Amino acid sequence: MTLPFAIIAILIIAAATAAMTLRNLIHSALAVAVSFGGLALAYLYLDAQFVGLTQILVYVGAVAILIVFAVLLTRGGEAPEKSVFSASWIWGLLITMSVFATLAWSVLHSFASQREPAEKVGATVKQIGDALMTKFVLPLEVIGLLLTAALIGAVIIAMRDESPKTKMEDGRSKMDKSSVPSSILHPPSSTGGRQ
Amino acid sequence: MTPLVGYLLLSAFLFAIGLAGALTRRNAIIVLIGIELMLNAANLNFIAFWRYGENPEVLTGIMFVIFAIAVAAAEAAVGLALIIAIYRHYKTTNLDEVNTLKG
Amino acid sequence: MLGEGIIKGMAETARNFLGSYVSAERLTTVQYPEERSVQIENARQFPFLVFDGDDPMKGLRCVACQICEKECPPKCIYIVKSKDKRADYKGQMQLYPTTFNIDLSVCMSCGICVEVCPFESIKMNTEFELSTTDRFGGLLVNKHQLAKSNDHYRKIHPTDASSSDAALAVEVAKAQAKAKADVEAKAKAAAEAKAKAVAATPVAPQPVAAT
Amino acid sequence: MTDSLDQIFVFVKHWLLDQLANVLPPAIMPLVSSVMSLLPVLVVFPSLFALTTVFERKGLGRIQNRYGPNRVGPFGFLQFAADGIKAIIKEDVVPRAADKVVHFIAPVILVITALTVYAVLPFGRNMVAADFDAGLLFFFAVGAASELAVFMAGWSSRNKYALLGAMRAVAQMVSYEIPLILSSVAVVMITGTLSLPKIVAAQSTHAGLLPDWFVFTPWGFAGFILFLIAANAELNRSPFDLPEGESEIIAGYFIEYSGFKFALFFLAEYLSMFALSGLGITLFLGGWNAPFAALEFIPSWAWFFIKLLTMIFMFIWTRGTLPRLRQDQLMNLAWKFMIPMVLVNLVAAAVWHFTGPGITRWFTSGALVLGAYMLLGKPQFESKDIGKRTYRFAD
Repeated sequence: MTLPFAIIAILIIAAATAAMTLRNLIHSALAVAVSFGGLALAYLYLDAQFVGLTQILVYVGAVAILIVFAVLLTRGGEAPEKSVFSASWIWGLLITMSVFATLAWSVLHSFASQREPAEKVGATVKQIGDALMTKFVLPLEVIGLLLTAALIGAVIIAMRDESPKTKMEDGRSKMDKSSVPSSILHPPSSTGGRQ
Repeated sequence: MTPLVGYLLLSAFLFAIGLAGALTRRNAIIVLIGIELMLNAANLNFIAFWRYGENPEVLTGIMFVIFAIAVAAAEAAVGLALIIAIYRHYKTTNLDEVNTLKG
Repeated sequence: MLGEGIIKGMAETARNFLGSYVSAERLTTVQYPEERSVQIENARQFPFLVFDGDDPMKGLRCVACQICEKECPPKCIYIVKSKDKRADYKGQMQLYPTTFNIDLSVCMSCGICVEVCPFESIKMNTEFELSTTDRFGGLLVNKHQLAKSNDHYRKIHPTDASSSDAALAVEVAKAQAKAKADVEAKAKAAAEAKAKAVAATPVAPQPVAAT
Repeated sequence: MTDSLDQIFVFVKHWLLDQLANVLPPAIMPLVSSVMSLLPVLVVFPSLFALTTVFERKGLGRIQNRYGPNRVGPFGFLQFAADGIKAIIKEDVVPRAADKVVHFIAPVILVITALTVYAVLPFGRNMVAADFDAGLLFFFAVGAASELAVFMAGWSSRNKYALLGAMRAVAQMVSYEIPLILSSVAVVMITGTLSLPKIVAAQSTHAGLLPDWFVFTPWGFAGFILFLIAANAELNRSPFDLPEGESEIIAGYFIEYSGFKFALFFLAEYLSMFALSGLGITLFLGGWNAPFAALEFIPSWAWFFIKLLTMIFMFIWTRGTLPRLRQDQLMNLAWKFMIPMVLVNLVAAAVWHFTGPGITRWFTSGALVLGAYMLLGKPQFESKDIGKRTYRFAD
């Protein structure tokens, strides 16, 4: 185990644990952004430059922002009074521990676990671009379609149902409909202001 | 260099943290964050396997991660939109209280 | 053409930018400590007390009538009357202020004290560089600091000063005329009394002493 | 001679490295090398920030027919020292309800992200701190992290104006990041690389009178203008300064900051302005290349800084000219004009690339860009019948 790996691992684990345990949702969101950043560092350390930078761009730049916006839109910025954990948290913890035990056992007994990395790995942007445009062109198109569908879907789901009554026309045409503000038609008179 | 087992254990631990968060927290947004962490743990696995694999020049691991990031971004957008819609309806994001279907 | 307005605006600001280096009259700014804009005549900042003659404390026009103290809306004037009297510009015996303080941090420059003063004594100054390092006492000015000569008043507000001088001159003239009339009347009365006395001396010896 | 002047900083660095190699263990030499590459950035750009604050105030003053600061030092050029001392010795007030930790780290993160992007900018021939293969992606990735810092600053202050400003800033930065990235993608399409030194190298030739800078092509010109607008919005500078509009929400997300932390926000803002200007220069204005072969005796880093100062002047000029937009106008501009325009620009770049050299590609590519501009701009700017204003009550 090398020092950079240890630092990155501790950063990821600490930030992820903080994200899952902090009471304040905004703190959670910021901690998970740190965790995503740590993962990006891990990718960079593993010579996957393009993926690491994409990770920062997408997760820190977009997903974390999306999460804090969602927190603010659902008024979750305040720390809750009650416990933040669900009523059935003990079952969740048991399931998690068994899952982790299974994963760790299989990882530790895997034949590939002590493998050393290949000496020189070239994953230049050019290679990735070429691969995306030749071998992986179909998945790329599908992803494009998926993103478009997700964009439209997210907008439609989150859009407020607007009744035609509350729909505002732009201010200019509203002003022209001879709707003079009442304060101008009925100026406050000295006799009490009420007609 | 760190052997592959280091990355795999890190990834497993991250997955466990995300799973624990998703299963135990009340707030829907935190549950979504936990799911994102699980997805990221899987991505770390892909990158580690690509880097330590037999023939890294094929770039399959990297491609998988790029697509997974795109899918995760779409998932986050739709998921958060759903949470906002749920909040509009129930005026809460507490998953223990959103249980109308339970009957 | 689209975007034309933006280009026009950019050209305008560029003209301003370059023009300010070429022609100095574009720059309307006054470089304050070195050059000062001429104060207009009706500029007013805070009140001061006018004195005549050379000695500020002797020539102070104020007679401590305390009208300004009572009229001042923010109550920033504080006056203590003197016990003794002294002659004012008209020669009448008047009280004078032993203390006359104005708290300039409270004063709102309304000028009501000037309006109500019957003695042309308090006027508005144009002095504005009043900054001080003392937060509490620095702007509490006493009568020594407030006293300014009539020449100063003539300098800063020439029109007002001349009308004020004219009013005072009328007052003085009236007072002198009255005094003269009094003196004449007294002299006349004295003369009459004398004449009477002379006429009456043989008859009655001392009427005053008699009463 | 010209060569040695051009490479003088590179020589100095190598000489120093050779000297240090005798003293220091070889294990830390890469670290020393990168520190020595980054040290000049840490010195030069903050001092440029100091000067630019004075230049900006003087320039804005001249645009408004004033003098601007002219008291401290010769022609007021030491004003930045006075401002800096004032900022440092001022009391640092933190609101009682504020989230202390987040409130403290937000400006720090902002400055760090603003400084980190300089790692990939080529300041001159062989003068780039880290020649990343994905340099452009690095720039945008690190720049995206600053949005979170802005949000942290606004949210942690516990002030409604700060939160409003932060929300506005984040919404604006996310919206304008798309045209910013897509306008750069056109350049990446033509050059086929994300590495900034290679993009500069692709623009180093001369074709006839004009150099081969991308700004002298139809798509490049449109891309450069779109890049400038998007950069202006990304930097929250006027006319897109809604997040910190003084007359609306006082100072936006950094309203509750005082003293040195307040100065850090300004430092970060100006550092990102220089960085984005540098990126614009690298992508569209030929980087450190001289415009004419005859002018190549001037060293490359000098060309970079000449272009940088020109860009800074452009930013100051627009700030002095254009009034602030409304929030709906801002979003309309981003989603209804900028993004379609940028997408058309990508097509124009592709047409340029695949049509052989000659006059045809000028016409096709240019017609595409111009047609899109007229079509998209018309409903955006001209449909509103902005006639002479009539007043009903005031005569």
